[in-house]
Amino acid sequence: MNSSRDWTVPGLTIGLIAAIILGMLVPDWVLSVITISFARALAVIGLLVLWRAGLVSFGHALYYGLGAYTVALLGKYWGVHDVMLLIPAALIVSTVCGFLLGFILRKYREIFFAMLSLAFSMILYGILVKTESLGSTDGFNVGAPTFFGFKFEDVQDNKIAFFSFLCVLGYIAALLVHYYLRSTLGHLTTAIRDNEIRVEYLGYSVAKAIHIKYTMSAALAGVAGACLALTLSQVDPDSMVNWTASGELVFVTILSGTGNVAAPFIGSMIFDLLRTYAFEWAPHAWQLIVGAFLLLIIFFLPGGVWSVIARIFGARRKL
Amino acid sequence: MSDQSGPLLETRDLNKTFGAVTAADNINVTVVPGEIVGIIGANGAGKTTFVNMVTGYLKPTSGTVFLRGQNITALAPRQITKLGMSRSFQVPQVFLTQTAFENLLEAAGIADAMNGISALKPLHRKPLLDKVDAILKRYRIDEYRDQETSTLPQGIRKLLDIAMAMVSDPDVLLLDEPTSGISVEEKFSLMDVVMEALQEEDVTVLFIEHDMEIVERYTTRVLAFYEGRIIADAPPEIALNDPEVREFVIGDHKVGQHQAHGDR
Amino acid sequence: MFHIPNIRTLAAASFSAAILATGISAPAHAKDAIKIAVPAFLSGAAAGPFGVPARNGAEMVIDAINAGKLPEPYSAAGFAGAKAEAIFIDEAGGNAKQVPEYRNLVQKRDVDVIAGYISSGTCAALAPVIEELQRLTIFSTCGTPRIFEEAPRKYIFRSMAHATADSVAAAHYVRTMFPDSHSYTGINQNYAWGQDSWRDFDLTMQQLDSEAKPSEKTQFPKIFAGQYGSEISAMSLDKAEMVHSSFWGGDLESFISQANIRGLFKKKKAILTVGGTAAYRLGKKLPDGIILGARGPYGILVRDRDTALNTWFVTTYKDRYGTYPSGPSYQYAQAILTAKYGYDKAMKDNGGNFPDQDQVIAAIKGAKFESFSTTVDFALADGHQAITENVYGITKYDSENGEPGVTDVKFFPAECVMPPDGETSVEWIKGGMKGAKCN
Amino acid sequence: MDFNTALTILIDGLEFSSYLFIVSVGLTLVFGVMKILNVAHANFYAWGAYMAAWLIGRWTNMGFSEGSTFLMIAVATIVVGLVLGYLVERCVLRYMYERDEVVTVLATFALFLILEDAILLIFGVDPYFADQPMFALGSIDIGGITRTVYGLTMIAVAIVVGIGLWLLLTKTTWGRLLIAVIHDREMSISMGINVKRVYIVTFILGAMLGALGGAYVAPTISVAPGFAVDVVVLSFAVVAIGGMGSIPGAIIGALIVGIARAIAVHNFPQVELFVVFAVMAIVLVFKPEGLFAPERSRKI
Repeated sequence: MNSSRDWTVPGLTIGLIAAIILGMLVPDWVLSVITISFARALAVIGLLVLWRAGLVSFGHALYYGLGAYTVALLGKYWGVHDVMLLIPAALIVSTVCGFLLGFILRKYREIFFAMLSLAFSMILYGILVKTESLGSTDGFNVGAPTFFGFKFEDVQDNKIAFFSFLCVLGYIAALLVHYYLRSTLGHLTTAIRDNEIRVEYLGYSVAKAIHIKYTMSAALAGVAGACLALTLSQVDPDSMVNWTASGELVFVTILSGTGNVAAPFIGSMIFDLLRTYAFEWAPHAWQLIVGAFLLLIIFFLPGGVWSVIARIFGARRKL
Repeated sequence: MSDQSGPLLETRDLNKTFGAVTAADNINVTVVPGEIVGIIGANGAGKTTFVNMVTGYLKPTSGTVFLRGQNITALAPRQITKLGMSRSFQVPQVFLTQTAFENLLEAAGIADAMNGISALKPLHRKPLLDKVDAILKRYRIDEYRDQETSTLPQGIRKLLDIAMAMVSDPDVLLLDEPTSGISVEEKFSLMDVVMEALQEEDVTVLFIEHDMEIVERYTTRVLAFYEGRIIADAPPEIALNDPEVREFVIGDHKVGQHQAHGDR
Repeated sequence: MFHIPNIRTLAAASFSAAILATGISAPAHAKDAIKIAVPAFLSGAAAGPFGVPARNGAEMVIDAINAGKLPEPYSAAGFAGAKAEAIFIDEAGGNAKQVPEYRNLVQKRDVDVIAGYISSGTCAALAPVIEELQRLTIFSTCGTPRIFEEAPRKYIFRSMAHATADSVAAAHYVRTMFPDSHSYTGINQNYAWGQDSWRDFDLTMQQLDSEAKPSEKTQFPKIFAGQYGSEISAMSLDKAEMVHSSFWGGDLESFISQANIRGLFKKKKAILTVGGTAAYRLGKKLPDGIILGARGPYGILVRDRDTALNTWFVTTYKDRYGTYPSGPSYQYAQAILTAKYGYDKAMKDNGGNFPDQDQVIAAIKGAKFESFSTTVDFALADGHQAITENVYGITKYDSENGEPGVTDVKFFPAECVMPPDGETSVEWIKGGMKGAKCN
Repeated sequence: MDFNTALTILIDGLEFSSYLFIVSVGLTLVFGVMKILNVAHANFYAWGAYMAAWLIGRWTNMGFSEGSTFLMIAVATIVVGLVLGYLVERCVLRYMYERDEVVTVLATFALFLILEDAILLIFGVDPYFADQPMFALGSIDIGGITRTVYGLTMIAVAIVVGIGLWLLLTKTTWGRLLIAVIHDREMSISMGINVKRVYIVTFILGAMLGALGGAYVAPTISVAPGFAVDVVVLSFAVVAIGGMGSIPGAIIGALIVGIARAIAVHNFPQVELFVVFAVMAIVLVFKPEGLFAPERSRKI
């Protein structure tokens, strides 16, 4: 890593420009799929950070849901529709919640970490389902966003604008996480997974390092949930807070691979394409196809799709 | 090293029991700067428990640990590291999926962060890289620089483990059996490398050792443990000839100080 | 707000991309084929009781329309002469998946009409998307009143009454048949459908009966819980005379079977608002004396209605699929028939030319026509929300024919059980159901 | 609260606890021995139920008596456990032993998706209904309400399973091997225990216990697609509360959850939905590894 040049930053920049241009050209349904993919990718970046430290959360739908419901409730009860208010609000809510729960979760590892995260997310799920003023299982609709007070008259333009906004958001998030992962603190991921005792004796609090990572991932998942709510124009507990939603995030993480912050964007798109086509080809058995695909990835591509990309680029560099 | 005059490390009436087993029984030790202390004792005599308590991994049942006069009994290992006491491990605690270089770089990054430099600075920066390369040379493991540590021979891992403990420039270093699991031929060369490197860095050393020749050769003082107690605390030539030590620690009445020299 | 010329046009000009060709073309010219997408649960728990009968009903009617085999007045082949290709898709997987799937149907697979949807949550989530994509969509089954309460819709129709009617009619039925029973408890699934059903029933009972005595402990088990041992115990200990439940599918069948053997139905009168879906499958295991609804005049409650359309529907269905049609079969068939009616009428209004979408929409708006089992009247929400009569009956096994049956069937006119335009269901019930015409 | 209500809550709680114990003990056994949190446990449950319902239907149609349908529950348990358990272990899990615990969980999640749809393809979407065993045993009045005898036998089955496992683990050689593996896998390998074989047998046993849960529940419910999805989350909660890998833990976890839920249903039906997860979160906050977690220490 230290010997070869790191192409992440120029790669992300090119990706950003390409994505925004493509967003204007592709058919609407593709745009819609990619927007959902990129929104999810934000949450997956957070899971990537945790994954590197050996932690897998089966409950990040909690923050997904918090972000989504923050947006939905602000729109419904206070009439706030501007992304400049909604996204920071979702960010704050999920960050604060992640920070608080972090005090408990930072003591847990491995499967226990996964299970306790699951329990917390299921409590939120239970509350949402139970509470009619929060829409119960039906959830409710979310209006189209405005941008810094502006709104595009053409619905499609508004979608393109939102997608571009999301791309910029994803770019910033990916860069920040990239720089974080390069820092001393960020490198305390693999180290923690390998040997916590040594990290403690080197003089850094593992609990604190995990707490920071957890809060970060919560923040990212919150923003992702907010963007998802704005993309789908609706929120509901089953597709955003239930354990299956958490499972989907973990699925996309392993599909993407944790080698680079760009991986979640690619992995998330592949996931949505797979699901769209599985659904079209085999409406009775699309889950089977998705499951088989996941199994194949686990068996034959443990580094996710990023390992393929890394290999291609690695090969090219040698030429 | 703020307080040069007083003792560097001191334990007062340190006790530790695990259920019915007493692992430490009123341990009182005072170490002054510059000493090299060998800790000897049979398996289960309480040596590692002592190191674990002093470095904060285990909390004593009763008693106090002072570092430069400061009570550190209740502190966590990382806080004790920050105060200038570090340790190595019997089983090297390294980051197995990373290279020797990365191991040390992370150690250096953390040490830097401890000194108030932001932990958010990039890890791969010139001063740290240079420092790590210097350490690799000092411990003579630079040829293994880019090898993943899971593939390294035990002796190299031991050196790396000690080097990592030294990255933070501690005043006191505790080594838990630095030569265990190493072949007899390699033991002395390993200790030579370690001791030479440690001397350069002006650090007070306590180390657990089973090989009496090593103890005799490298220490200025010996602590002999038996059933959680210290039965001898003296310079090596005295301690190793103490009848109690010879009976309970060395375990062989015939072992003389000249017996094993042939196998060097 | 400021206006920028269409970004996509600009982008296309700047990049002159040929990829654009994948764009959308609105169906305007004469066609000999249209595509109808029929979303229904094909997997998951709702597939057996709802999805599959629904799909069957739609499939059968589409085939019959293509072949021109429907009875009068719908015997003309095709939809405005065009044959329909049916695309069946799975409604399972949650709203977050159904929203993009809907988009795919319209933008990728370019269907002309979408007719179906069972889940209220999905319908509510889709409503704004449908309006945005501007494609004719006929909701067949989903019950939430929210669809038209939230905003006026241009492209959405619902060809059956919404869920309020089921609960209001249930309360009317109970009051008519058992005027001496005042206390009731309930067991409903803990999600929007169960919560709404209980709320509407409870509110209506309190309006209709000054002595109404709802239980303090009504049960809301998790959906798909399957095990109702504790709930049945708790209700057995409750003093209430009646039990209301909007359970459906597997949960309903499990509940009936567990409660029956434990004698709950001997102690209390059960009101099963969606019981109709379970009737044929349970057969003899469905105990007598249960108050049964079918979310409108469908399924077992109208099996013996003697009209040409109904006779055709019941016999053709039984021949083809081996069972009697249940509620969802009727409801999906009714949605398809709505499309057929709209296309045919629009063609007539258009001087015999194939109509465009706006013309079809105009034709359906406010329409009133005979469906298989009842009269459908798009009377509410500016002609987009249909109203129909509602009906309840009491189960009685017909041992002569070996079939489940119903007695004491009572129909309630649409105007009796549906709120008028402009009032939300809850307001209307709480306000004493003003304007209701119940004979 | 009068005596009848208390008695009813107790019996309801015990019935539900027994059910929970049967469905989760296999999960905890597999976790204890193999360190695999098996999401596909839900599939064994579902397949057991489908198989039992189908067999009971066929059996009754062949003219056998209602009482003899119990045999079919046993057959379904054994067939599903053996065939499905063996296939899953041999085809997938054995390649996962060297992998990360969490990746293994994901692999079982993938299996879960596959096996869930496979049920649909094989058994169709229509619910199965096989209440003959429940009717064969009839009902009985306790504490002023009617109960099914079948429901009460659930308690007996749980006790038999519990005692059976206890005997198996403490009184047989194989059981001691198993405990050795639970305790220290590396040590067991070095002592020459054939850990691979222990794994296969354990996994099949776990699968059978899952299938037994489904097969025994099948007569009381309508066996429909998707009915097993939530069982897995529920049994996770039980296992996490009791301590993952601990069989006494599964008993205590099941009792806590079962009785807590029964109390909620009778007194505060509105909180029933999250009482289970609230209990789980509280227990985990105070006892991170569950109430009876087998000790795991690390040597430095």
